[in-house]
Amino acid sequence: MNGELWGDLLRGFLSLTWGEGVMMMVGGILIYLAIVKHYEPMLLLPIGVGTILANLPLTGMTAGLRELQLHQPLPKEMGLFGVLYQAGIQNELFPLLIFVGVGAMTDFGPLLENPRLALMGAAGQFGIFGAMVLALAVGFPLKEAATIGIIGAADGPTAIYVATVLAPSLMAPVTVAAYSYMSLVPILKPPVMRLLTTKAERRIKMPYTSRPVSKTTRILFPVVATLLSALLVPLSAPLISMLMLGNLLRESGVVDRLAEAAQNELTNVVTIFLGLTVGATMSAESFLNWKTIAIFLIGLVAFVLDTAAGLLFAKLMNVLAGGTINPLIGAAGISAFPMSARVVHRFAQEEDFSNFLLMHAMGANTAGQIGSVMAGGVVLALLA
Amino acid sequence: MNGELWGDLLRGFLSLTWGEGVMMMVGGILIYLAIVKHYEPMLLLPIGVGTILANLPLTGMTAGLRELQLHQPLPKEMGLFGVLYQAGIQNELFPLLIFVGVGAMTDFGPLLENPRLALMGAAGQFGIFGAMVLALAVGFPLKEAATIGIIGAADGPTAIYVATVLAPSLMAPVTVAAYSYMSLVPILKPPVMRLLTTKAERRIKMPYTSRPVSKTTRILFPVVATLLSALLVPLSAPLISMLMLGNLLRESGVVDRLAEAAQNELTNVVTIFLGLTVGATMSAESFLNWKTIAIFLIGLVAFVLDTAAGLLFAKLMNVLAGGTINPLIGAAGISAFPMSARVVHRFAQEEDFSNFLLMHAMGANTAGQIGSVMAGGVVLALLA
Amino acid sequence: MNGELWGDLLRGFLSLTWGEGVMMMVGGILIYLAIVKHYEPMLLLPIGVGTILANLPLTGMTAGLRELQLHQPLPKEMGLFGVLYQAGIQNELFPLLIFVGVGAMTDFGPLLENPRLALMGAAGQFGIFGAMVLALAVGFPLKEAATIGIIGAADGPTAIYVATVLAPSLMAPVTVAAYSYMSLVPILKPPVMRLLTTKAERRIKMPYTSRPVSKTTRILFPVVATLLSALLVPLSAPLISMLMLGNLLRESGVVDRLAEAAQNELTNVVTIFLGLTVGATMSAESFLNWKTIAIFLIGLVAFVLDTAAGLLFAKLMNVLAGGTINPLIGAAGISAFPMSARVVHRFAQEEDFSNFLLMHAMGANTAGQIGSVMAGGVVLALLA
Amino acid sequence: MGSTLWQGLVITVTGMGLVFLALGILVLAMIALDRLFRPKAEEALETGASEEPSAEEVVAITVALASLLTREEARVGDRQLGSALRDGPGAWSIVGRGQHLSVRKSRRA
Amino acid sequence: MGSTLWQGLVITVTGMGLVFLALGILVLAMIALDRLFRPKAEEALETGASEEPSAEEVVAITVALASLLTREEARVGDRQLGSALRDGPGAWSIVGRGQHLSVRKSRRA
Amino acid sequence: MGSTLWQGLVITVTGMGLVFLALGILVLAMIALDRLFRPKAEEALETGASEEPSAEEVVAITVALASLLTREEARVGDRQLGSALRDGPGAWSIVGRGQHLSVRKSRRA
Ligand code: NA
Ligand code: NA
Ligand code: NA
Repeated sequence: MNGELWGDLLRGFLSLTWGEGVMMMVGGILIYLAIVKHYEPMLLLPIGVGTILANLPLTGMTAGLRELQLHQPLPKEMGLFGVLYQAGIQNELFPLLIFVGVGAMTDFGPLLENPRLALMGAAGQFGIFGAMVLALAVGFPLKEAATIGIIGAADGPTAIYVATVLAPSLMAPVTVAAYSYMSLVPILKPPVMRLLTTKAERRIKMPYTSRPVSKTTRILFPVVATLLSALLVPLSAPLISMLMLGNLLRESGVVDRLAEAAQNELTNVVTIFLGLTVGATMSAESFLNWKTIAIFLIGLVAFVLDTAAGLLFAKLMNVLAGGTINPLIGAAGISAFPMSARVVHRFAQEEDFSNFLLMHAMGANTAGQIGSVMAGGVVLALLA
Repeated sequence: MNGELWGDLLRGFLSLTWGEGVMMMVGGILIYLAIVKHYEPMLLLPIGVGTILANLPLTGMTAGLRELQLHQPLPKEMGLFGVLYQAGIQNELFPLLIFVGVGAMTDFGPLLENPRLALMGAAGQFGIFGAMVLALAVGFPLKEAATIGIIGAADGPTAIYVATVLAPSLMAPVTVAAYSYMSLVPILKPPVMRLLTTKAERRIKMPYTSRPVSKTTRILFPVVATLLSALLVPLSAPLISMLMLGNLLRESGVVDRLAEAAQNELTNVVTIFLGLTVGATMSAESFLNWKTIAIFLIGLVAFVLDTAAGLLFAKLMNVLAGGTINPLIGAAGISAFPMSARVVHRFAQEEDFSNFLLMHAMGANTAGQIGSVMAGGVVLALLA
Repeated sequence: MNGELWGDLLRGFLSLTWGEGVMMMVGGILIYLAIVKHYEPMLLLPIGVGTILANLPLTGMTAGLRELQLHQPLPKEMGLFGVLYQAGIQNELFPLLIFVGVGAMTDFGPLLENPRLALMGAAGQFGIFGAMVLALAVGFPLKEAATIGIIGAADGPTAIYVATVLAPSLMAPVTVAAYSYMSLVPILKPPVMRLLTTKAERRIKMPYTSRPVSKTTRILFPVVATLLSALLVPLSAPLISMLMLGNLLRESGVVDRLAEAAQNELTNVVTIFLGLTVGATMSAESFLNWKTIAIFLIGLVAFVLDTAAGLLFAKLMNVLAGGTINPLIGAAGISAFPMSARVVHRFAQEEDFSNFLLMHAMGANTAGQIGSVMAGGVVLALLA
Repeated sequence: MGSTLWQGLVITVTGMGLVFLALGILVLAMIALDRLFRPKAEEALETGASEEPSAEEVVAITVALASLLTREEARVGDRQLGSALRDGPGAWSIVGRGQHLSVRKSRRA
Repeated sequence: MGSTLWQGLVITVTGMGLVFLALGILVLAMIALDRLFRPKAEEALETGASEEPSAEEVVAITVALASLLTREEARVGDRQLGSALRDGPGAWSIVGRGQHLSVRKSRRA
Repeated sequence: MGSTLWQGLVITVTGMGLVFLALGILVLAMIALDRLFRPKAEEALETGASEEPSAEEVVAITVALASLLTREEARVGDRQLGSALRDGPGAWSIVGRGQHLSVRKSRRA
């Protein structure tokens, strides 16, 4: 019996597969990127830890996870990650709660001061659809292709939410790709910006007239945005409404306790759970295949297409507006906030240090947040 | 197919019913009352948002909610509000957690300094039973009548808790009525106080002898109160015990971390969920009918009866005590805290600026909190 | 009917059994120990409250609790404690979440400065196994004996976790014994230390060379510790990985928001739930029997054996290391942190005020935390 | 009168009876607790006496607090549940205590 | 071209159309909100004028903020989601507003 | 001796063996980590030397900390889990470091 016991106890080492070892290295790389490279550490650190833990053999921590993803009967004993997946991923609760926090942190002021910037946030979603078509061309079935396209939303919770509905098995690589490229925005955007704009365009100055926005407008905006989006694209309602609920808590001024709880307590605790559980779905069989490589490549294209479409649309607007719009701010119309706006601002300053595009870029950037959520809802409406 | 798609996508606007539109306006009014009129914004703002969201068509956010309320088989996919209803309303978890926070915020000192004030908190519950009889007379069945009566508890979590057990379909209007009239305490109480007291009574001064209450008494009080209440009315145990658990965390002095967590993290996060979900039960069919109008009218009577009964009982006590009790403090014996005590104090000061009833009114007010929870348990014991 | 009603309403008092009364007194004693004697108040206060509430008759608060413990079909209506037990005890979620917080609060620096101290944390787990053998000798079946032994881990969440898996009916007495003796560390350890060491040994000074530990080491330590433990003893993975996740959040330096949320929001709220629910399992039938007395006696032996084994092992190390190790630090190699280290430090100072063992004792103490979790996993691996 | 209405009246009487009974017992319990665990009474009294402010002080406090109250009055609209519970009785209770001292003083005088 | 690919193109056109439609309507809504609830414009303008810094002040602010920016630039790596969202636009937006004032000034001059 | 008891002894030996094995490997891992990622040792040593307090300073620190300790001793009852974990080693570890410096000093002297 003793020998048997020791045999049992070495089972951990012995049963470690090649794939699990590689996945643990992937988890280690994510942790490295989070800590050393500061790539979205709030999410990539827990995801990396979850990846390592889920690939350690015989721990029982993922019990029930696969059954939940495949809608199969659940085992009698659920592991920690099965419990968390059931509590907040399968029912889409965690990403929606994160959105309440994001909304409570977002100031739509720059957008309200300059409403037409909202269109930049529409153009910046082209990468979603372009990447979807590319994924279809490569051979992915429609729902998987759309899930891959959602990387172009440049938005973690949206990606998790849409993937949970359309293709749960792709949730992990799609989410990791989205967060990775969001971190790489300062590297990915400038070359595209340089390629698609002329020096003259880059030097266009946009005078910033800080128009006061009334408190009433700030309070009504989240309500109106929710109503319009939800009536037009009902399946975008969960995402957009939680984002706007958070913003209403913030702007109402009468429930600061709740707004702060949404930004802090709720967001922090849910972020830990969300990251761990997304990481826990990174099994060798779902991650170590050509699909993942394709996902990362197509995701890269999605980010480039986002930027390009935003720029080209802004160029069009510039022509229509008689040369008063700097096309660079079109590149800020994605969800990754506030990096996108900053990258655009700094890029413009490299041409002319006296050019301050920041507030306009911020407006386009918050429009990109709304646009990406809208696009997520549109994808669900067209495919779910 | 394209035409079909567009047809699909306009379904949101097209399928909006008259009732849903009205309910969204009701939600808007609640938000307006919360933000502009400062009517219990912590609850009415989330309730208003929940009302609007639940009445937007085709969003799927309320999937499972009706089935939970009617104890029918659940759909495979639950919406956000179904998830939250199952997580904390159906099992009565959320209102109980709120009570832990309320207990941790409540100082029973003024009551302990003047124990006989506790009787005011009993008299102030008469509105519950008076309104129940009125609802019976109007034709409501017994359980619904009792649920409507509970508006007279002037206490949101108690109303939600009792309604969940006795008549879930009335939870939303009863809760909204309770919170609305709690906000209207400064308007509702003064006329009744003026009507039922003489000028001489209103000018009675109650010297405030700040008797020190020992730490031991403060610590033992929540334990003793729980034991007595739970032995006498077992079904009041969940409510009263969570209120007193919070108070024990506060008064023990050894677990400040936990007391603060109960007051802040726990209360804030649960308040958002609770408000949203209560609002989400406000469907057109459950709200837009004569019942709701009746509920609001009877609820108004409940508040008036609470005040009247408290005043009359205090007048009786004043006679028995040889004119040393200002009958006005009887009007503070309801749960709405601390508005009730303040309204009484200010009303007395209008007669005589040198009259300070605040501490006595506070004692009666905290007694009203205990009394309302006891009354909620009594109603459940007699009817559940 | 009226008479019947009053009869019903006195049922609370009338149906109170002798056993329930005694259990409520036990709950009262726990609250007393928590508040007056400061015995682990964060846990013993909620446990005491839970004990009282669960033994009040007819409240319905424990509905479903027994069924969950015995894996029987659940009742249609769950009570508060049934809900909490299902939400976080049965699936072992709450103790694991507590470990994330503990890890975020723990500084492994003193251990990393002096790695060989880790062995003290192994020796200090002997009480677990010694007590298990004693429990077997007394007649307990194997799984119950191991659950009783786990008192020797001197660690609340580990005890709850292991008991939930091996013998849920013993969870409450085992947990209460563990927390009680952890509080009694300052009383239990000194006699054993005096008995097993010579005056000369107690006066050995250990120069403290504050070697700098690199940030890289601090960050890699939790990852490496998780990998090694989980590969060697897979069933220790949930416990050790959550402890080390918390520590990684802390040491990474890039997610301070999450580390603070783990230490505060998460830990505080879960502690309230965990304590209440553990207390709620303290029914008269499960607690008022010879087993409980045996559990407390054997648990006491476990703590003494922990200390003795730690001391003797440190004496052996001292011999091997040529007299440079003060055997007293071996007594700090258990999980109860930081009391164990402080008791050792003060005991050494009573012999020689100039002797400062604190940092070495802290190292052994944190090693004891890891050792106890490892031992818990080993027990599960050998018995589950 | 319908039987349901009669049932309602029975419930009203029983219910109010129970609520009064429960809170009445609680009154007794509070009095008992107070008797058993009263802080040494003489000491407290003496300290109270020595800490009692002079007439001038009372006037000063009253004026200061009255202005505080007025400002709070204006804010009362947004002092619902949230802030009210967070702050506890706050300035109000301080005022109450201050004024009561004054009342007691004037009575004795 | 396969039918799936064609379906993809249809979805792309429909999808981008919807996104533009939704955000376009939002633009109209924002403009309407602004028209309806604009803060009294003249007042704001006047205040703005009187609050506009002098040329020297603009220079001083710009220098100060530029140095602030430089330091922030260095920290940008660890200013991901967490801190960025917590802080809001922070120094950046202050700088933006400062500089824009300066730009406007110079244009007018 | 019953077979269950024998099983218990086997589990004891196996269990303690495993625990020692696991922590032993952890010791090796920690030593390896330390070797691989030790902060530049000389620098640290030098800095340490230059930062070492003079004898007078040690005395002063010791006295100050001793009094701190005494007060902490008195409070130790209510410094269980909660505060202890929150505060970390706190004054105790400062004292430890201070005193150790002193011990090292006196040995060398
Ligand atoms: Na987004
Ligand atoms: Na109440
Ligand atoms: Na431990």
